[in-house]
Parts: sequence; structure tokens; C-alpha cells
Amino acid sequence: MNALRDLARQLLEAGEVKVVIGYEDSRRGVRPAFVSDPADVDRLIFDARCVHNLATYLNPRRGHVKRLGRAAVVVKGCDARAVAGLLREQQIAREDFVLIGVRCGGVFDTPDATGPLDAASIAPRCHGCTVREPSLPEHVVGDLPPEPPVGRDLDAEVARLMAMPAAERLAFWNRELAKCVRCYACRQVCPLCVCERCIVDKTQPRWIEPSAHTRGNLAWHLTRAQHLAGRCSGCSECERACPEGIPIHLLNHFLAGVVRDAFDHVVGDDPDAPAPVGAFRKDDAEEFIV
Amino acid sequence: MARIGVFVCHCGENIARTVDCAAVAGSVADHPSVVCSVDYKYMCSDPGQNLVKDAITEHGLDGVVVAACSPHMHLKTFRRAASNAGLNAYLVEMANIREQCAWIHPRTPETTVKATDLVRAMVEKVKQNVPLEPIRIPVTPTALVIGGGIAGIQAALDIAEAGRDVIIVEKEPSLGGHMSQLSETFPTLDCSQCILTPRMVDAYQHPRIKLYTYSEVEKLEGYIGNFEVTIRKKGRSVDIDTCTGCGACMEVCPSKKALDEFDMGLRTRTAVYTPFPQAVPNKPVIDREHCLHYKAEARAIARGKPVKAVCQKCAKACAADAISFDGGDELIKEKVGAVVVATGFQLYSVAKDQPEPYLEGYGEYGYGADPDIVDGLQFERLASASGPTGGKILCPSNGQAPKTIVFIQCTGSRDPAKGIEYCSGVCCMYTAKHAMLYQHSVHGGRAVVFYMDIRATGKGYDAFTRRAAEESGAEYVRGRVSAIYRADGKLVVKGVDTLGGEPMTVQADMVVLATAIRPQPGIKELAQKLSISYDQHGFLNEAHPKLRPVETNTAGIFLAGCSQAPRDIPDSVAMASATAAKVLALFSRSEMEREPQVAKVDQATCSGCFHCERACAYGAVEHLEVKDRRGNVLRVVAQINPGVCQGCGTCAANCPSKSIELDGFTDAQVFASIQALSL
Amino acid sequence: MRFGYYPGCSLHATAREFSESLLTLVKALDVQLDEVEDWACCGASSAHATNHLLGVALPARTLAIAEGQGLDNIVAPCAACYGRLAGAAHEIEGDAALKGQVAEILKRPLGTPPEIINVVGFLQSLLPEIQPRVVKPLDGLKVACYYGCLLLRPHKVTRFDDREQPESMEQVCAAVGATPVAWNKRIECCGAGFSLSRTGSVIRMGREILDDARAAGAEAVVVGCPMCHSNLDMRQPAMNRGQAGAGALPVLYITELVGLAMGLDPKAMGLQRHYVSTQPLLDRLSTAVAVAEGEVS
Amino acid sequence: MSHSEHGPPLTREIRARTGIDPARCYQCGKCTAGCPMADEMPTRIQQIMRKIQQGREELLEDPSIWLCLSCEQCSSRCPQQVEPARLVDALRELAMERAPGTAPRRIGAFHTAFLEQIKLNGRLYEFGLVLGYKLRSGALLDDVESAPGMMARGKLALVPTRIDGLDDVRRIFEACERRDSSSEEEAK
Amino acid sequence: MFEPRIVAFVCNWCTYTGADLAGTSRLPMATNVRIVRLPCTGRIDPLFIVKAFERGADGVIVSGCHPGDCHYSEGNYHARRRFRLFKELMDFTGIDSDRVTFSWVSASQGQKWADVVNGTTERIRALGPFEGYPGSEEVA
Repeated sequence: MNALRDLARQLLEAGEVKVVIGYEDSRRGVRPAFVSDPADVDRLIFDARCVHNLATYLNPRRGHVKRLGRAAVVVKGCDARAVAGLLREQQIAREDFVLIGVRCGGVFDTPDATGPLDAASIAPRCHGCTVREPSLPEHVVGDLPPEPPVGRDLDAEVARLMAMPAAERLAFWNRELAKCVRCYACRQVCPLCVCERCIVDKTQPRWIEPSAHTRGNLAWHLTRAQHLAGRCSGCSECERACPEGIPIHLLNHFLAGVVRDAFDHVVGDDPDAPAPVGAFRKDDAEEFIV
Repeated sequence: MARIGVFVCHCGENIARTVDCAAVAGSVADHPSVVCSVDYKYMCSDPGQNLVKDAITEHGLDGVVVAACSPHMHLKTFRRAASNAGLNAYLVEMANIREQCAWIHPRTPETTVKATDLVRAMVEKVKQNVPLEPIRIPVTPTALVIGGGIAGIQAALDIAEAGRDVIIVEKEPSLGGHMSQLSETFPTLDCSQCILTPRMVDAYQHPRIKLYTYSEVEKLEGYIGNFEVTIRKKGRSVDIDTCTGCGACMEVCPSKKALDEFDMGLRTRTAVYTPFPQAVPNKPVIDREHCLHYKAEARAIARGKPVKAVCQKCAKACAADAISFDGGDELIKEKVGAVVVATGFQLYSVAKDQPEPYLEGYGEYGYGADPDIVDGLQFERLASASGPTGGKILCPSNGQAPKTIVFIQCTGSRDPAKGIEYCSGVCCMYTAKHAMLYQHSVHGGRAVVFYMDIRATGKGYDAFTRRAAEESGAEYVRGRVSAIYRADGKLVVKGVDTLGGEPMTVQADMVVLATAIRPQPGIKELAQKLSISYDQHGFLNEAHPKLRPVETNTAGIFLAGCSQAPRDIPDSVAMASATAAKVLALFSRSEMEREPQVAKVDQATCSGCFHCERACAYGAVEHLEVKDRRGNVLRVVAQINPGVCQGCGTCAANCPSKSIELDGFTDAQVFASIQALSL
Repeated sequence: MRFGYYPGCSLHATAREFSESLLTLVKALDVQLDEVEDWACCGASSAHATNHLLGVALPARTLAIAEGQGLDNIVAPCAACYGRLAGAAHEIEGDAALKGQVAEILKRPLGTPPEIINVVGFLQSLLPEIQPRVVKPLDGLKVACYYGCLLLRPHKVTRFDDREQPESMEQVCAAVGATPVAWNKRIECCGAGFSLSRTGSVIRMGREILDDARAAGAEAVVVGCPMCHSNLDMRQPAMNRGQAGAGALPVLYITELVGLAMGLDPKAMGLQRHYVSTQPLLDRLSTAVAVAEGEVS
Repeated sequence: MSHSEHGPPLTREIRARTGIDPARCYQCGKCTAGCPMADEMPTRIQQIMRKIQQGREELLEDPSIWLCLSCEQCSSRCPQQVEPARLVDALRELAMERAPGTAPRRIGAFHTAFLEQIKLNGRLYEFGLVLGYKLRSGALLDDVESAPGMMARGKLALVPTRIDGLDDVRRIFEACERRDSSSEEEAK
Repeated sequence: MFEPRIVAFVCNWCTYTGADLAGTSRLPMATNVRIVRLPCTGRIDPLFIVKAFERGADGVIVSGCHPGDCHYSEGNYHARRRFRLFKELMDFTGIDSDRVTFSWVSASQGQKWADVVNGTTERIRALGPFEGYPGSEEVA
């Protein structure tokens, strides 16, 4: 914690950055904090409630954050994957910001969680985490906390669904997607939704119906999932942001599995690693094509 | 409100037999914004076309749908007709109610319904069509030919003869390439020099051909019709224009130890040299690795000492005063419209040291270290009248004529264990030639040819190999050689006769290895400079293995000769002429006209993720900086170069925000078709 | 320095001088060899030729024991044993299924097998120790280094410096003052596998090899394989029989040659056990040997 | 191996046992050219390869497969990396299982005597080997000259050394022989 | 009998030409399929398929050049990856991916095109109308 604050103070005092984007405590749990005054660095904290993927504030769509000036962003190993994604797609330039990596022992599902971090309360994305020690950031602070408890595994969740008869699965998703009110919170929070003009906002022609109806909803969520395939950093902020509690991250997680098995690619935090998007292998499997 | 005309063709009975054309025309007539809908026996006939033209003027149509055969058949026809009538050609579409309806369905109501649907869908599409103009790209009618071997010379001459300018870049000091090293050529056994030299001179003297020898391509920028090439002219130290080619410099040069590349190291040459007597231009160059002055200069610089003039006997001996030790490399820029890559080949070496990690030499052949184990090109030099032995085939070790000679085909080729799995194509033929040349030169000698298969598919080729076996009496033995070593002064060749099923050992005086053909060293670097692709061995990739064998995936860049795959002289020459034809077609007009089916980026909504760039096989996507008034870069967005874009639309489908449209198949057009057809 | 050690059957009998010379040598170099406990025969040259699994399982037992002993390498002087041990290690490493199968048969766990070192590699690695101890360089004794097959092949197992033109044996010999001759049959097989069963063939093959060595001017043949040795040494009279000008050509283990250069006692190294007398050769080097004996006794 | 389902039974069996696809052999003969036994083999190694491709069962009775020294020169030089020596090992293995006693008497005798020794002592007792071999092969008078020489040179131990882990060795033999019979059944 | 409506998205160079060949060879085919001609399978966005279903199609055919034959040399490779994702996603969301036929049909494979058309039609007939959108009628 002190290391984090000291570093933040140095960066601000040295004028290396104008703002440090990290986490702070609040009555309703942890929330993102924007610290621009060295005197305020003690607001900054990091613990298992720091769920948010702050990389999203580097997303070029967030002009208002940009206007705050050069930023230092606190990222967990998993968040760094999103930063790498933005770099990979030339959305941001590495020299324009500073990364403060934090060693992570797993996080809760929600930022207002209380009690111990255990199998029940830990976020599914922490399952089998390999990036507790971030590698992309120029600064890494804190000691490596103990191995996180083994909790829910999304693969199991996917398997459970795939085990259902197709009709049941369809019913499940129709039920879930029917709830969607098309508030696009999933899009807003996503660090990798970088489009200047999202496809749902394209009117000529209108590929995706904007009305909150299963047809448009399905089209929207299928499209969103595909646009994130091979790019999604797995932070599942979309799901947390969803006011209707739709398990939308499952779609991303499922496709991540497909990308891994079919294209032999796993999204990592190396900005220079080639992405499977807009790429192919001549021997990609095609058993589904007659 | 659009004004669409629909014209339903009977195609004689072809369509009318199963489709009720009148009904189709009738039911489409009251489709929204259809202002005229007629059917006629033969739409593609003159009266039929006139029907369309008249309707365009009469009804002021802004869209035409011809329901007839496949657009592959007549779309151009009707588009031409329409533009003659003053309607933009790209406002015309065809509904295919023949191949994909009338001919595959019985005469039932459903068939007519389907035909109507297809027409309606096309009407909906045409409503979304916009006028397009063919894309015109200015063309610089000058060709760059990389490589001055037979392929390069042929391409250059063909293009120049057709009245276009050509620039040849050859990395050696002379034109000619490998062909100039050959003694005779198969299948006619005429002398290589005799047929090649005139071509070299023609190319040299041609008013439309500019020749850069001892030069290499440094950089290529731009796109089809509009390339700019940077050429590195290596320091020659001899002024070609003032040099008279008298050769006095070579006589006085004290450095005589350099291995003669042209003679494949079978003799040495001086540091200032012309590669061979018929060299074009016949002007020497100073080899800075071996020249005493340059060696001293290098040493001095290394030690940080002042550079002093050393030797320079050649300069003193030069009456024309053409030699200067000051000049270094020179970079020259030229504008060209097309590029022919004819960089040729090198021979695989059986030596232990290999240029690529995946290649292995032949330890079992003593890595070819024995002086009497030579490769194909060395043998050519031994057999060549201008060669080190004046055309007598003699063992390098002792200058004796080999009483017994062994030729080994497929050395390196078709040998995955050594790293090369492909067939080199020419070895069967030149080995047969070698066997004949040997028999002509060493009477009563014994020639044994170890081969795997005889691949002699060219005209007169098989007869040629038969002659080698039957008339010249070369012993053809099918089998690979396991080992070669020297014992009691002989080269012991441990082979096998697989047809007889017997091991077979030959005591030979000379062994000739028909080593594999490999692309030139540095080919991959060149390919990267030209942004064209290559296979794992470095052979350059053609655009389509069957239908576009001399084109690359980069428009305006073409391939000739061994740069693309192992080839013999006739094939290389034919291929070179093919590239010339392609180049000349491109140069036939001052502007290239291309179908306007290209992608466009909506820069307002592009977020610059460049998924499009990754997906483009043609490198048509460029980065465009969007700047504010003060010139600060706000965003970088994608921009598509219409000259390079081929119109496949892969970028459009890859664009997450649908900020790319493909003219002719815009989202609006596709959307309209889907709407109409799914209901 | 310590190495694991697998003598193998023949070093206890037909190749006694090989083990004697090796042990004398390591003593002089104060290198310690830890013998694999209760090792069994590697199965060469019958097991792998008739039952693949057997050909792997037998040496695998030795590997497992050595691993248990905590040896991370094993010197296997006998080229046949070396081939079988290294081969087995290579195979079980490359084939998890086989590894499991063998482990089950052995009722022993199989981890990462120790590195198997052949006698040439062993001596090469010891050259820094050996060279300073060379009291009497072999003043240019012309030797034909004979690799045979087992040391060299399969290349993917032995990873010898060069499958066709190896040099490591020559390097060792040159390092102790001998002059390796260039000859052709270095990597040909001598047929030892058939020494008993097809003596005729073996004589033919051995003869070709010896003739080539002589033609190259060799005064001795140097080997690293007991089978080659017993073959070229014991059967040499038969090989030379009826060969005009085929003088007896001593066949030395490379350990013996190095030992002589270090002035070690020829008797201790078992040179008297050879069929082809080594005496003329010893006389040629007599002065050196005399000095050496003085030191040893 | 991807093609293990193709080809005649023998070809399939060999492919299954070695993981090498005999179809890769393109009959260049480099194996025969370098084979030290080529002159003595009725069926040359390259011809053996061809017969494996054809699945010719008579290979299992062909003495040639017993004339391979396993010197691996062929494998080392095979352009297609087919490893003929390895395939021949597999053939011998098969022959022992399916057609025992087809090995030329002396060679068979040698192998049997050899393995007998290992089974008995866990190590090779060469004197025993020689005796066993001679009894089996009937080559009683071969090499009589060398035996005494060996004694004199202390090269023939007169008592075998037995290892403690003999039952280990026995178990290994049993397991491997079991596998033989089982794969024999598979073959049937 | 249920007559499904099937939309086919095909590339201009291989499959469209193959379909023309099927026509010139007069190969009988079900009348249920309507072709949308596109330059290349690379142009096909999965949304085309989604939209077709939304608009009432019961089945979809997607067809282009065999790998290595693409007129644009790589378009079909990119398409193949897109289709892989889309197909898996259909299965995951329970939309029967049997309603979509992915195929490579070359310009010379008229018969194969006929088989694809008839096969798909039969399959969709068996599956019945597409009802992936409960309450579709609300806005339809």
C-alpha cells in the first residue's frame, strides 16, 4: 500500500504524470479514484475489493479522462491484458501513460464485498490466474499475496450449459437476453470497445435493431461477443456493469475457449504478440464446412 | 423516389419454357418504384438492348434490372447499353433467372414465384446502387527489371521493343547471369554464349533500356503504375563512360589470388577484373575485398590511421584515366510503373557450412571437399571453350582427363533429410547433356549416371536423355549414392542399381554432383522490400498457381525464371515474355482503368483499429493522420488505396464498426437483397 | 570429479583391459566413478533385435536404479551399452505411453533419465585434466580412429559432433600427441554382432577396415567399443591370413592410448591381454613407458 | 501415425509398432548402397522396404532380416528418414512372435543363448553364452582356437555373476513375452 | 409440406460460377434457395446470416472457393475463422447450427452445388420453420 502511495506521490511531484488513476475506499465499497494532488495519494488503496479494470480509462473514447493529462493507471495482471490490447490495436501509445502494476492475490466478485476472500466470494476470472505478477507495467508494487482460493470456474459453467439439450440452451439465453434493456453499460465499461461509432448506432443500414427485443438483443450480444473474440481480456466488467445481471461474460469466455482451441491463441499481455483477429492459418480446422 | 425499369428475357425458350416471363414482368410492375416492366424474347439482341435504351430515356430510369442469364454472361453488355443511353453503367444489375432458376426447375408456379423473388430482390438492390466511375490510375510506362540473366534480358527486350522504357538492375558487374557460364544448352547442344551474347549486346545498346550493373534494389515504394525505386549503385572505381575496356589495368594488377566467381573458383583472377571476355558492359570493376589499396584503406580505418594511397598500379596504367579510388556507393531514385523480378538461382552446396539452419551438407560425400568432386556449374566451366581448361574436361586435381566419370542426380533435391524436398527440374536434362559433352571430349571414357527418375517433360527432352543413354553410351543406373571417398587415387563411389537390386561400386576419376536449384541469396530480403511473399525455401509466390503464374499478390509486380521456382532456359524465356505481355498491357494506356469495385473508409467513424489492414491480402490499407488546424495529429484512421485494392471486401466484413463500404456490394445493397429474399 | 558408471557385461570379461585401462586412468586423474548398483545387462545385441519392449525395459531398469542413486549422468564405456542406455532414455523420453508401460513393468518410477556419456565424450570432457598429465606425448604415433556404428548411430540419440565426418576421437588422440590419419572406414560397421554366428562375414568386414587403416599408414587402430575390439583384435589373425603385406596392427582402446601418453603402466591397463601383440608398439614408445613405470612403482 | 488404417496387415503392423510410415520410402536404394551386408543378403534392405510396403508376409521367413547388423548406416543416410534398421528390428520381433524358428539356425541360436544368459544371471555370462550357442547351433568346432586364448588372457570368467534383482529381470522378460503373445492374438 | 425459405451467400468466382454450371448442366434442384452474389466469402459478415434469420429465413447457405483457390487468395481463410466463431456461438446459444450450411463449391462443382442445395433444403424441411425468436411477431 505504502509503496503504491509513495510511487504515486513521486510520479505526481516529479510531474511525470498529471493524474494517478487507482482505487479508493468509499461507503459503498471500493471505487476508482483520480488523484492529481500529491497530498491526496493516501486515498489510494489496493486490496481484494479492487475489482474494476481501470484500463478502461485509457480507452481513447474517454476524452474526458484524456483531458486530465498524462495518467498513471493502477493495473492488475489481468487488467494489463486490456492495456496490451489497446496498444496492439494502436489505440494508445505506450509513451503517453504510466502503468503501476500491483501484485494480486485475487479479487472479489464485487467491489463492496465483505468478509474473507474464499471459494464462494472470489471472482471466477481469478481461477487459475497466471498473471498475479504483472509484466507489462514499468512499475510493479506490493508483495505477492498468497495463492488465491480456488473458486468458481467459468469453463465448468460453459460445460454445464453445453451439456443441456440445444432447445434448453436456447430457452436459457432467450430468458436471459430478454432481460436486456439495451443500456449498453457492457459496451461503456469495456476497455476494448474502441469503436468511434458502435455498429448498433449505424442506421444506414440498421444491422442491429435498437429496440429492446429478443431479435435485436440476440443480434447485439452475438455481435458484441464476436467483436471481442481473440481480444477480450476476460475482466468480465461487462457482466458486472449489467443492471439486469445477464451472464454476458459467458459468451466472451466461451469464444475465448474457441479461439484457444481452434486458433491456438490465448489473449496475453504482450502488445507485440500477433492477434488472431484478421489473421488465419492455412490449416485452420474446417470440419464444419462441407 | 427511384425510377426502376425491369426487363424480363425469355432467352428464346430457355427461360420461357419453365418460367412464365409475362407473369414475372406483370407482378413486378406494381412493385414500389418500378416504373416500367416488360418481357421480351431476346433481351441481349440489338432490339432487346434498344428496348432498354429507349425505356431509359422515355421513363427517365435511374435503375435497370435485366432478368435473364448469369451476370457473368451479359452484365457488361447491358451496362454498356445503359451508358450509351446516358445511364451510369453501375445502376444496372441482372437477376439470374436462367442458370439459377429456369434451367434447374420444372415448369411449376414455384419456379415463376422464385423468378419473381429474384427480380424483386434485384430491384431492391438497384434502389441502393449509386453511380460509379471506373477508377483511373496514372501509369508511369517504365518497367524495372531486377536481374540481368536470360529471363531479365528477355523481359527487358520484349518491353523495349514494344516502345516502352526499361531499367535493368543487375547485381553482378555484367549482364548474362548463369546462362553465360553454360557451355552448351539442351536439348540442341548449341553454344550458350553464341545465343546469349547477341541478346546481351542488344539489351545494352537498346535506346529504351537503361542498364545498372553492379547495382542492387535498395527500396521500393508506391503501388502499381506508380512505384519509386531506389537503386544502390555499388562503387565500381572504374568510370564506365571513359573506360575503353583495353584491359591494361588487369595486366598490372598484383593481386591475383581472388577466386574467379565466373569460373566457379576453378581459377583465380585479379582484383580489378571483368568477369568474362564477353562481359557487357565490357568494363572492369575493382573487387574491394582483394584490391591492395582498399585492403590497406580498411586496415587504416580500423586502426584509426590516415588513409594512404597503396599500389594503385591500375590507375597509373590506365591511359583513359578512368580509375578513381574515391567514389563509394551511389543511391539513385527512378520512377517505374511495373516491376519484373528475375533474380535467378544459386546452386545448393554439399559443404558442411550451410546458409540456412534447416539445410545439411553431404558428409557422406566428404562434403565435396575433394577437388575432383565438382558441381554442375563447375562442370559447365570445365566443358566450356572459354573455361579454365579451354573446353577440355580435365580433373582439377591433376589435369588428367577422367577415364571414368560419375554423375549423381538429385544431390540435395528430393532429399528431405538434407532440407530440400522439391525436384529441381533441370538436373535430369543437364546431366544428360554433361554425359554427352563428356563422351565427345573423352573418347572411350566411361560415364555412369546415378538417377532417381528421369523427368524430361519438355519438347524433345525425352529423346535427348535417351540419346545420352543409347548413343553416347552413358550408363544410367537408378539409385542414390551412399558414400564417396578416395582410395588408391580413385574416387570410390558406393552406389546401387535398384533395378537390378544390387549394390554397385564405381572407381571414378571425377564425380559431378547435380546439386539442387535454390533461390538467390538475399531473395527474402528483396521480397520484403517489394512486399511480395515467398515459400519456405525463398522461391517467390505467384498470385495463383494455375491462372496467374507470373503475377504476384502485389499488383504491378511480376515474376520470371528461377525466382519463382526451378526452371530451364525455354521456360524462363517464355515466362519472361509472359511478364512482358502483362507489363505492356498495363502500359497500353496512360491511365489504368479498373472496375470501381473498391473499398472506401468512412473516416468520420473509423477508430483506427486496423483489423482491415491485417485482413488485406494486398496491403491496400494505409494510415491517414487526421490533423487539426494547427497540424496536430488527432487520430490515425484507415485509408484504402484504390490503386491497390482488388475489391474482395474482406476488410469491410472485418470492420467492427462497419465503417468500410465496398462499392458495388455496399452494406445497403446487401441488406436490401437479404430483406427481399428472406421474406 | 564424480561420474556415474555402468561397466556392462563385457568389461568384466572379454573387454577386461578396457575396464582396467579406464579404471587406472580415472585413478590417475583422481576422478571417481560411482557404479550403478546391481546393474543388469543392457540387452545388446539381442534384446532390441528381437523384442523392442525388452530392448527398452532392460536398460530402463538400470536408468531407474541410477536415478534412485541420484546419479545425474552415467559413463557407459562399452559402445553397445552406451547405445542401448542412451537409446532407451531417448525413447521413453519421447513416448509417455511407453514410459508408463516400462515403469509399470519395472515397478519403479521413471523420472528424467541421467545423461549417458560415451567413453569419447568422457575423455573429451576430461582433456583439461589429461593434457597437463601427458608426460610422454606419443611422438606422432600414427593412429586410425575407428568409431564403428554403435558410438555414432543413431545420430538423433548420440548427437555425435558429425554423423558422417566425426572428429572428437581424433581430437582426443591429437591432444595426447598421437597423429590421427585420414581414412575412409572410420564409421563402417565391423560386424561384431555376428562375431560368433557369421564369422565369415565378420572376417570380410574386419579385413576391409584393417586394410584401409594400413593403407592410410596407421601404426595402430584406436577404438572405443569392446565388440569392435574383440572383433578386430581377436579375429585379426584370421583377417590377415593370406593377405600379402598385412602386418599385425595393434588395436588399442582409446583409454589405453591416453593412459600410455600419461605414462601409466601398460600391464595395469591390460595391454598384455591383447591378441595382437602390443609389444612392438610399446617398444616404440619404450623410453616414455620406462619413465612412467619408474614413477608408478 | 495418421495412416495407420491404410495398407495390408503387415504394413499396418509395422507402422503401428514403429510409428514410421513405410509408404514414405521412395526406393532410392541409398540404404542398400551403404549396407555392409548387402552382398550377403538374398533380399536387399531396399527390397525389404518395398516388400514391407506391399505387406508381403513371406518377409517374416526371409533369412535376410536376420542378416541386418543394426549398424544403422541406412537409417542415418535415408533421405526420407524412414529408418530401415528400425523396421527390420520390428520384422524380427514379428518373426519371433509369429514364426519362431525361422531365424537362420546360428543367428537364432545366438540370440536365444544370449537372452537365456540374461534371464539366468541378469548379466551376460560369455562362457555360458558360447557354450549355449554352440549346443544350439551345433557349431561346436568353430573358434576352438580362440577359447583357450581367452582363458589365458583371463577374458573368460568361469563362474557367472548373478545380480540380486534377478526377479526384476524375470518380470521384465515375462511382461515382454506376454506382450508378444497378446500382440500375436491381435494379429490373428 | 413445409417449404423452407433459404438464403445463400456465395462468392462470385467459385460457387456462383459453379451454380451457373449446375444450371447449364440442367441439374434439378429444390426451388427454395435464393442466391445473394458477393465478390468473396471474405465479404460475408455473420450479421448477414443473423439478418436473414431475423427477416424470416429458415436456413442459410454460405459457400465460396476451396482453400487455396480464392480469387483474392486469402478471403476464404478469413471467412473460415469468422464462420468458426459464429457457428460455435450458434451452438452455444442453442440456435441449431444445422440451419446453416457452410461449404466450398468450386466453379467446376455444379453437381456439388446441387447436392448442397437439395441436402440443405431437405434438412431444413425436417427441422421445420425457424422459431429462434420468441415473440418475434411483436415487432414483425
